[in-house]
Amino acid sequence: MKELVKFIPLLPLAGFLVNGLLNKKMPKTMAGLLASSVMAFAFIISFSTFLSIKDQPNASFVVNIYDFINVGSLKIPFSFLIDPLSVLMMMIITGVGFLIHIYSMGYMHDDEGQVRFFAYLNLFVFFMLLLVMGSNYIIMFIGWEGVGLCSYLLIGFWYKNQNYNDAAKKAFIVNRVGDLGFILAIFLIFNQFGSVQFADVIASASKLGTGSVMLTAITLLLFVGATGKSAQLPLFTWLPDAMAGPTPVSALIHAATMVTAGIYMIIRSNILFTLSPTTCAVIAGVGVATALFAATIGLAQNDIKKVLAYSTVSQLGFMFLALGVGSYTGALFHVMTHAFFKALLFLGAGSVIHAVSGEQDIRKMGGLKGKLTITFITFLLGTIAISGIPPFSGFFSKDEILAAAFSYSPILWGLGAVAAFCTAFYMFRLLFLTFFGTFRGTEEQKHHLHESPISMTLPLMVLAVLSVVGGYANIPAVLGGGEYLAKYLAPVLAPTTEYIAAHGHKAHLSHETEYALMGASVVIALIGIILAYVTYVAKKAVPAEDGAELGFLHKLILNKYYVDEIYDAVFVKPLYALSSFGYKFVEVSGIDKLVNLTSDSFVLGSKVSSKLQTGNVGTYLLLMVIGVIAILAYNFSRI
Amino acid sequence: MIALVILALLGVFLMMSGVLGIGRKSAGVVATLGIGAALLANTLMWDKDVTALNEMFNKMMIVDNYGLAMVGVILASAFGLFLLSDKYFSEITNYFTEHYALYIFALVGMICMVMYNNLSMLFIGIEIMSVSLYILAGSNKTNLASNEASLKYFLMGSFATGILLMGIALIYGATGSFYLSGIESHFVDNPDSNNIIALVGMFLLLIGMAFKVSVAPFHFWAPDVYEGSPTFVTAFMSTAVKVAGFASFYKLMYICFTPNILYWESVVWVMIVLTISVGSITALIQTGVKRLLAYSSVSHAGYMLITILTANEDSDLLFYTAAYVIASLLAFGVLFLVIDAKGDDKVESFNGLSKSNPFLAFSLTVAMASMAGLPLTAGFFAKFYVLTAAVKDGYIYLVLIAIVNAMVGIYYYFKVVIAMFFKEESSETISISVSPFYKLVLTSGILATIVLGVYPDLVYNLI
Amino acid sequence: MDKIFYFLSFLALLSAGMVVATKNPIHSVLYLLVTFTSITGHYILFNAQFLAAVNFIVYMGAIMVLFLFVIMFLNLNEKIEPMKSNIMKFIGVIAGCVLLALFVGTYKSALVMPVQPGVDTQIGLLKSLGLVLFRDFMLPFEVASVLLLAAMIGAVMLAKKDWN
Amino acid sequence: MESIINVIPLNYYIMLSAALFCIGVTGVLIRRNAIILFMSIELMLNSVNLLLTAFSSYSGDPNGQVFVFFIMAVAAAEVAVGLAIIVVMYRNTSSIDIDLLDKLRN
Amino acid sequence: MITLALIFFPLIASILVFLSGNNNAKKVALLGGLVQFVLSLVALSKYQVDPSSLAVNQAWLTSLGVNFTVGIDGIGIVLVLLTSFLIPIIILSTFEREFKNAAAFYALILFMSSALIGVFVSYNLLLFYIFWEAALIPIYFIAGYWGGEDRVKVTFKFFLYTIIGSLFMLVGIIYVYLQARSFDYTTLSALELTCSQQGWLFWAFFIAFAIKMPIFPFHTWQPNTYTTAPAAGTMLLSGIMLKMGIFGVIRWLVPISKAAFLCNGDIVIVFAVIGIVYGAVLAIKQDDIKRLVAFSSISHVGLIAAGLFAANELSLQGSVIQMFAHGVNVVGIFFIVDLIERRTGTRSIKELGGIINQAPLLSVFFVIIMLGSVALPLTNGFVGEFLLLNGLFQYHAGLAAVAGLSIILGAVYMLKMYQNVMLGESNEVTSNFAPLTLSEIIVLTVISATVIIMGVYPKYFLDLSQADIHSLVSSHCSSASCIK
Repeated sequence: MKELVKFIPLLPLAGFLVNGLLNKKMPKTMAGLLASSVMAFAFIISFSTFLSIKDQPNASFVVNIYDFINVGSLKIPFSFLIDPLSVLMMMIITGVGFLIHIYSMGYMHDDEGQVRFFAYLNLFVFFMLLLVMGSNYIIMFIGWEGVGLCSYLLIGFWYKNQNYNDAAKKAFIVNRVGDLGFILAIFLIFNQFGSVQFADVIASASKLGTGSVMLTAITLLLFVGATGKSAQLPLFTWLPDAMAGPTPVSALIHAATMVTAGIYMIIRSNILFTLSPTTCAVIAGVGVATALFAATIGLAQNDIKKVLAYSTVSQLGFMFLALGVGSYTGALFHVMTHAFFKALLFLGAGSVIHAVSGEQDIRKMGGLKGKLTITFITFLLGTIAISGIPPFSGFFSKDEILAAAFSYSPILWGLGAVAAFCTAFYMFRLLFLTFFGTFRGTEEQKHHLHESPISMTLPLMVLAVLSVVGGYANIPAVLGGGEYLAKYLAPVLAPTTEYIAAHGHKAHLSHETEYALMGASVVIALIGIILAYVTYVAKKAVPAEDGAELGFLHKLILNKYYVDEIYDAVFVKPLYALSSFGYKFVEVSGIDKLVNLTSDSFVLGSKVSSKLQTGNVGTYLLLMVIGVIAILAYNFSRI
Repeated sequence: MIALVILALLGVFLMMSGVLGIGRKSAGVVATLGIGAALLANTLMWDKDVTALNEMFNKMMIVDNYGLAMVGVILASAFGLFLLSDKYFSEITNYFTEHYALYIFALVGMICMVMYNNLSMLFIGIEIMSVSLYILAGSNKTNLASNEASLKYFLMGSFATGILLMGIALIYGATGSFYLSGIESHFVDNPDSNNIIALVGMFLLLIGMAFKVSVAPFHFWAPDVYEGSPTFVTAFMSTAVKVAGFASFYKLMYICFTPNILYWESVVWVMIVLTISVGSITALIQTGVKRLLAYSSVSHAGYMLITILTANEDSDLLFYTAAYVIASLLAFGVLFLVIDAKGDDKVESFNGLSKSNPFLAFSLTVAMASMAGLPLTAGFFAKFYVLTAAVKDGYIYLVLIAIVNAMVGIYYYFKVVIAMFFKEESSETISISVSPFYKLVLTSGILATIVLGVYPDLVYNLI
Repeated sequence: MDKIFYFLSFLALLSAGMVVATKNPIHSVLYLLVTFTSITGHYILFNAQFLAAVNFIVYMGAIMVLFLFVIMFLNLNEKIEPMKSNIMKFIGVIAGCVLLALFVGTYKSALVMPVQPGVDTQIGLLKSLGLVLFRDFMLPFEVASVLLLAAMIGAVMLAKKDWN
Repeated sequence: MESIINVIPLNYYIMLSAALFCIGVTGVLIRRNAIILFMSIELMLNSVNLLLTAFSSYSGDPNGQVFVFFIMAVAAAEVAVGLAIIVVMYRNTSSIDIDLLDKLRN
Repeated sequence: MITLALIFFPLIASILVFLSGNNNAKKVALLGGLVQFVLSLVALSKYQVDPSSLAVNQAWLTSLGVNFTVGIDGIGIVLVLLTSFLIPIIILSTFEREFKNAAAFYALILFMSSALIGVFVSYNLLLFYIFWEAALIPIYFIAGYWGGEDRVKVTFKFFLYTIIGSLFMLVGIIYVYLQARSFDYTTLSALELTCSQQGWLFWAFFIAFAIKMPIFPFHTWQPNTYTTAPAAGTMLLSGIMLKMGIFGVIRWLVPISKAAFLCNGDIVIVFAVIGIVYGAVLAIKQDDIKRLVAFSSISHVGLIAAGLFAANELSLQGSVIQMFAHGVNVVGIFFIVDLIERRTGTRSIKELGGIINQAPLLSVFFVIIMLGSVALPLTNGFVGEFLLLNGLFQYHAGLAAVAGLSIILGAVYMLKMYQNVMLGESNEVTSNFAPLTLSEIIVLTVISATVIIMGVYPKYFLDLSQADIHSLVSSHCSSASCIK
């Protein structure tokens, strides 16, 4: 098994290389098949790895590939850590990735850049696998930046459109802001622990003591990294824009895998966070704020993918809320379920877009359920799952988070519940506007409406099944579940568990409370659904056209709280202005002027000294005599 | 000494043939060969025991390796220059033979200046040289500039002679001797000498010599005279004359006044600073290459003057003068041709020379690089040795000022290079034909500059 | 004796001053002649007979005649004599005075060399000078001939009109 | 006849010579006529001659007087050349005013 | 002997190229460059067996007691490799261009490579200085003769500016020579000086190196020169020549100024860090691609400089590998700029766009090299930048954080440039963009491959200099003293 593990990332890499190097020479259909098959193999290996290590307490192992960097005390092997956490992530990545590859074969069928697309996708999977498999922070960082690159390449996949390119650039740059935090954290870790290996860091973390400044700094910086990659406040703005990429990309990268990297990273370093309550509080706060913030924006969006994007941001906020309140399992659980249903939703949306010839505005859709039956059903299942209706997967994962949040602070629970309400509302609003009512697009679009090919619907069905049953991986004990995921992850979370066991300050909720909370959240979701139904099905309301008069609040959320505009005014414009100013006034008229002034002063001196050379012998003789006098005077003074 | 005799006879011979009006065509060849013979004779004396010869004339002149080396540089530069003389003479005058005779006499004077051991020899040597130069500077009689140069040089030169003589007189009065050794022993015997008369004499002597080598503030004649004189004379003045001046100046200061250095150190220090700065800074905005080279020569005089301050570094001076002379020869060689072709010496006249005549452009570039003191040229080590000696003696600030001026120097030397390589010729290209002698001199100049830039020991270890 | 000294010195200084001050070039030459005469007088006082003779012949005879000749040749006179502005003159005089003051000031503190008793007063005679000149100063003497030759060619070359 | 050297101190001669020298210098500075300038220079040379002779006589050393002889020879040569140059100048400019020599300048 | 061959072979080759005539010059030059590269590989293999076998010590100037001492250590070998690797690439990169006086052009390039190698192998300060200056002259002529608009003024300023710096160093060299009575590396590193002596020496040397690199605020010659010089000249300048300054610091400044090096580190690092941000910020709004890259180079070099003066093992190691990486990347970018300019006649970002439609292959290379430049992991830029920032972080966390802004800003200007030049719809300027030629593909392939190979397996390069840096740090950087 150990030997095969290194093939998990190598397979997609090989796929990338073959597709990438052959590019034009590669037959289009072959490209998809190749890319998908390497994913299939990778998944098979991941799955068998999973089988081999599950239920075994000390099954994790490290695979060394080669020494990456060895400088002085800094030793960074290129090695993979195979443990329950990474294997789970690998399965999600390769599994969901495989499905999306399959889907893409249909979705991208007519695109001329198909080969390139699959090459990028494979490359992305490669980096994502590096991210989760790396046994130290550097390898993780390699993957971390690599997925950012692929995200950049895929968002700007249709490079002729400069708006898409802008979105890609924005994604990369905002991510880099986070990356800076991450890499500074790595420096701190190295300087503190003398190693960047997870094992070493975790082993010596507790020596620093709870709440030490150093740990807080490290974790805060790590969290900054996570906010970038996982689109949290204040660095979330790139994710909605990232929808410019092809829809499978949105599904794979911007919903299921890459954006959860931040959560993975925090779970990976869980003990560090457990030891710094301040950071945890910050994370919880940011998480819930993001969840709420994005959810409210989602209420008023009209672009099918934008709604899903804000939903993703919001769901990621939930995950961070979970991390902040110490429920690492809950977070990962939600990562998993979210991967299923959000991938499903995106792919469904892709199917819809495919059907309506590229239209993304839900105001111009409607009544599609008849024509796109499979898409509709699967999309419905996904929507229910995300809204948190039992027994769909989303219910369990979200409920676990909300329960943990409640035990941490009821206020957090309250805010989370509001976000959950919004989620249910806007998701069903989306569903209703898209599939119910009558078609609002052009006649031509109507004429073209068709269900997607099997390569696209098959992944939808598989994901739909997973979205429905995914929750069974970790049914809470209170509902008679085995909390399988928690047990599976126990070795990874052992340091945290031990620490809590030793300090014992985690209050357990009573069963009654848990039941109450569950009930409350279901009720809240249902209210949201009903409200959406009333508004968009019963009243047949359609969101206002662009430019219509709107209330202040509506306008505010429709324009996403003007965050982009604010960032533009606060960061982008000043930076550009600074650049122009710096060049004109500091560089050219400042430093360079000063440099030139030095040489000019010599020229000036030259002009002055030239004046002495009058051409008049009398003057020369006088000057000579003055010289003589000066020397003799000097001599006289020395006597 | 034999060189002296050869040259004196050669001069008389040329003069007589001039009077008789014969051998006009071959005068140049005879003169060049004669200088060559003198150079050979000079070289043959190297390392020989010449006590008897020195005694013969009562040690009025001392033949030693220092003198031989310096005379060697002078004669070699004159030899090189004469090889380049073909066009020059026929154009400005009918009196070639007499001209050649005057150059030869000037060389005789220089030998006296370099090898003197008695102030009378120094004085007479200087006068022979100066008188010849006064005439040569004005040899283009119908040219006002030449005339003006000649008169200026003459007036100021004789004035300086007056000062020099006053110095000699006072020195004699104080020390009772015209012999260098006599003067030296006076100062050595009276180490804390406050013999004011001797000191005044010393300073006046210093001033007189400073004038001859164009050290500020007694340099004012140089730019005007260099510019006004026929180019060939300018070349002669900035090579052989300069070397002779410094060789004698150095000898004088080193032998006689080193015991007294505390008295004149600061004066010379100031002179050096003034010379280097005035030379290089004023050169910045010059548009004529001759004038530019004149200021450059002033500035180089400052560097050479450093050797006098640091003393006991004969090799420094030798190397510096050798490097400077070679570079000057190269520069003037090209300048002759360009002036000949273009009619003036403006920097613009050099525009596009690299295209019409790359060889000349390259020669001049090497010359300028050497004068600027860039590595791989002799000029670099020349400055390097001088500045090293100065730092060794603790003249850090002096060196810093010198360095700043070296930077300024690069600026104006490269103005010419820029014109040659990077600027387009305004009018149509005039191709300049280069005679074999020019090729010979320029090629050997380039080689010498580079060889000395890589392996300076060749000259430096001579003395 | 000392009276002669004072007289000659006074005469030399006065006429030297007049050389510089007088406007007419010919007068200047004549004043210069007077100066030289008084200096010749000093030579005689020193018993430097040879120098006195040479000075008389070379300076007053040859050189001054040459000056006079050129001045007359060029027809210079008071009317066309160029004069510097007063301010320049003033500066020149000041400079001269400062120089003199420096000399005087410096010499005042100089040690006065005592006259050795039994100094040979006959050195200035032809015989003694001849010996020194042709024995010790043989080489400069010979070389000086080169100087004269050079001056001769030069003067001829410059002054002569070109043939063409 | 009692020698002058026993009557008049050497310093007097030094002073006299210095005075003559300075008059010469002043002349150089205040005149514009090239010939007068040249005469002033001759004055300076003569002051040197006087000084050398004085030193020579006071110390009983003939070398100084020989040197004066050389100076005279040199002066003669210079005068010949100098006047020739002045004549050439006069031919070209019809003047011997040194202030007219200002063609060569920066 | 191989060391001497490395220095003198290009010199001979340069003469041969000059004599071979304008038509054959480029081929002969390329051949010379390749032979030189092979020679450097031979040197590398010898180095790995026994570094001391590369040392040569010949009597040279007896008057000053100077020996011709050369040798190659771990730091030198990296730069020798860089030089001999880049020179053939640079020569090949010009194959699509026709130069007037081509023979002179290529001869100058080879002459320069000789001087550059000389700088990197000299163990004698005077020799170092001579090579240092000798390297300047060919590039001055290359930039001045074959350069673009305003070349005369710009290159002359560059020439003067750098020479001014060198002359200060010359004073320092003379001074230190008189203290040690030797120019020899070992003698000089054992020299004991007073604090103030060390301080003066530090600044005298530092200014020369700072101008060469250049470190803010001595950089103003650089953008103009890079912009004006012909592409090959810009590549030489940015790819190799600026490394002379960095190398000079490691080889000479550290052992000579000792304690002053450590205690002046603060000031220098502050300026270097200002330069990092300054260069990056100014790059953002540049319209001329070359100028943009020039400012980015200021930023990158600022980081290397900061790392140098942080003077710990990580940062020094980082700076050494980053020298190589930066050299390769910047040559790649300038080459791309050149081939775009050659095809479209412009370097203005505003006027370009959509080149990817015509030349997708170019965009691939562009992306790879750009990623190297923005230090994406698994490219060569990352290793150096990571080590440098880490080392700087050990020195001062706050400064490292500020320096780290370049991670963000670098992405801003690079991506902006890439987007506006390559992506989008083609316009009339770019619609006739000719596909890449063979020589261009070779150059770009070699560079891109290097970018990735070094990024994926940096250990080989790091190991080259590891031992020497370790000993340098332990002997000079960890503790240094001066006589009070």
